[in-house]
Amino acid sequence: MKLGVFVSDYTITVDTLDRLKAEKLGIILVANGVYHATIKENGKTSPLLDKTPNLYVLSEDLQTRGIAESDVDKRVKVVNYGDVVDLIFNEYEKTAWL
Amino acid sequence: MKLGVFVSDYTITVDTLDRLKAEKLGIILVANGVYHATIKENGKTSPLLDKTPNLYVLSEDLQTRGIAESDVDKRVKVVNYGDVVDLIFNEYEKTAWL
Amino acid sequence: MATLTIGVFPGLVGNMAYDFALKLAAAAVDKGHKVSIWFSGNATGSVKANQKHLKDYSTGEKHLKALLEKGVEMCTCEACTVARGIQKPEGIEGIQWNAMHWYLAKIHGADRVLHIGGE
Amino acid sequence: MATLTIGVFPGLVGNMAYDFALKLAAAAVDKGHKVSIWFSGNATGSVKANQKHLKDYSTGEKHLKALLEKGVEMCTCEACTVARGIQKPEGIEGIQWNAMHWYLAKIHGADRVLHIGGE
Amino acid sequence: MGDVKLAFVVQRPQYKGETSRLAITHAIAYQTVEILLEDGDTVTPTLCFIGEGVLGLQKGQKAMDTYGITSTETHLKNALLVDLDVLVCKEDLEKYGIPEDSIPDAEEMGADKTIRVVPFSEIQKAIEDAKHVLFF
Amino acid sequence: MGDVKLAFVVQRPQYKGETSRLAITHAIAYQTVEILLEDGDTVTPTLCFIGEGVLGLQKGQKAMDTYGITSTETHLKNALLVDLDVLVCKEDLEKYGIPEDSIPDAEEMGADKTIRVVPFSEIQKAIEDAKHVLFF
Repeated sequence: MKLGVFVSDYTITVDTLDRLKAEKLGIILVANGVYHATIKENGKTSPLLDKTPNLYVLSEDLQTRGIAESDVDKRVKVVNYGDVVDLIFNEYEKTAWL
Repeated sequence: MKLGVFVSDYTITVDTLDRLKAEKLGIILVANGVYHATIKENGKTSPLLDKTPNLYVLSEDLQTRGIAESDVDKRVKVVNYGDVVDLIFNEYEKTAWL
Repeated sequence: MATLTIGVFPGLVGNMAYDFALKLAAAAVDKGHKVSIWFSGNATGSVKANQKHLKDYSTGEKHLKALLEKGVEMCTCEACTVARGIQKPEGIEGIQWNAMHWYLAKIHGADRVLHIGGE
Repeated sequence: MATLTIGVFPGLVGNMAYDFALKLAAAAVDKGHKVSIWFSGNATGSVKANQKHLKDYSTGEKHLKALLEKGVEMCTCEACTVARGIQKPEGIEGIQWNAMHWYLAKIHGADRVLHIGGE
Repeated sequence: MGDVKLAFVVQRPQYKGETSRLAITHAIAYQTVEILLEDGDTVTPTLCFIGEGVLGLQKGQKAMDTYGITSTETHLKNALLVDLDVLVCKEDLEKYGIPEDSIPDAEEMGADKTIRVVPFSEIQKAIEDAKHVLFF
Repeated sequence: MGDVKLAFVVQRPQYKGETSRLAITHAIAYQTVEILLEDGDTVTPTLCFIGEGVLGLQKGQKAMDTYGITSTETHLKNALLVDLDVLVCKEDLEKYGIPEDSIPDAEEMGADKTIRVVPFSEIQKAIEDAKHVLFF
């Protein structure tokens, strides 16, 4: 299955993402999930960024928090709301908001 | 300081309890915090129970979840709402809901 | 054109996941898709009319009305709403009130579903 | 007799921390203490009158009225409440409406404070 | 469009917010959805509990006595009575040390279905087989 | 009763729910509380940010443009303008790699106070010195 997963928190309290298998997995970082793309906790990038090459972060939610796009990890693509709509319809069959 | 801390979740997302120092620390397990008194995750009791000898669990919240008092760790005292009131006024000066 | 059904459970003002849902719905409609939104849980509080739009709080009503005008179908979980003391005449006009099966029926016809749980 | 001020931010129905606060308030009054409760955030939704008491949902209004009768002083954060579309005439009678400093003033006079944050 | 399979996945414990309970009541609503659908169209949810979602499912809940609300136990029984498939993750029950026989059934109410304790792989399969998945 | 010291401790990030923002607005309300108190009575909150509470404090927030709401940055500036003590945990900024100079000030608006980045021990002290502590 092609699964697009929305991550909206920095501390994730569920282990679902570690267990679910998908042929194509996308991670879309929104709300406070954007910190996964920008913070190096104790010098290390978020382990979430190693889970899949299909990584996206919502530009509006970066701007809200005063975070520059230049602070985003190079593996993560910056997208806007319109792009998220296209991801949902064109790249993934199912979505999950964890 | 004498601090009574209410824990209302099983997964705690803040590390405040690990950092705060108090001469007298009480932990009052309420709502889904009651599982700290009853669950052995992977065979181990909750690390919370090692933090202080002053441990309490709310009986009404055990009953709500169908948990018998006999399942409560021996270190934890089962209390009711009235007892919690007495704890707040008589045993601690400040409270924290984490 | 495809159809998207969004289920929103976290509450307006109290949770920015709600704001996300409304913005996503608007973006989908702007791209020519058909969108329906189901409100349940705390999100049902947002169908109350006459919300005061203070700058310190996420605003809901004007966004909901704009989405209604754009043809987005919206429905609130009746039980969740009346449990919060909000009766139908006090609701924003144009938002439907129905039982939980409304959501399932919309999902039946949807190409994609985004279910936003949480409080 | 001592005084307890409780601040409640999570919402009725949507969060059982709210139920905890009300039960604790009742228990404190039954022991002869003086209790005041401040509602802010999602908890302000609970001051709406005419809540339907469905068995599947935490009920609020009857508990709030019982607490008022027992002499518990209650106040809702006016800004948080009107942002949710609830106007004063729609509120439960006897619950005060005020700015955030009401909470600070009650805390000033309190022997103990229990502040319940979260949504 | 015929039948549309859904996976309802509860990953948070009962008795905090209401979402985990609403997962059950929304799944139960599949029983009446036909009034809004064309003839022959149906929706079939599978209700799955994983992670901390397995907390709050045990027998003997007194939620009505303590807080005046319908217990999750009652909601689960109602789910079985309307023939919903209810799956609980075996690995997670083991992780938390919850015995399988503490999970309720609705046999005394005449339900044919029982809650099935299954390995996570079976829940993964329910998610794969579903057209849409809803995480609570 | 004179002055009552309070510690407001924000331990969750801004921009999820509203509680972390309400911490700031409730602290600011200390400025007008005198109308409800006896002469000479005051309340003095110290606003502390620890753990994930240090997230969402950075300069340059566009919350009004993106979501139509007052930014936390603006609320923090208002807090400084009314002479609140605002403490941010140094260890947590370091943990998340957030530079101290990304924290806003309100100098251009004429505020005398600045946000102080301090070791956790100083926040512990504020909690000890306070009569009541409020965790957001």
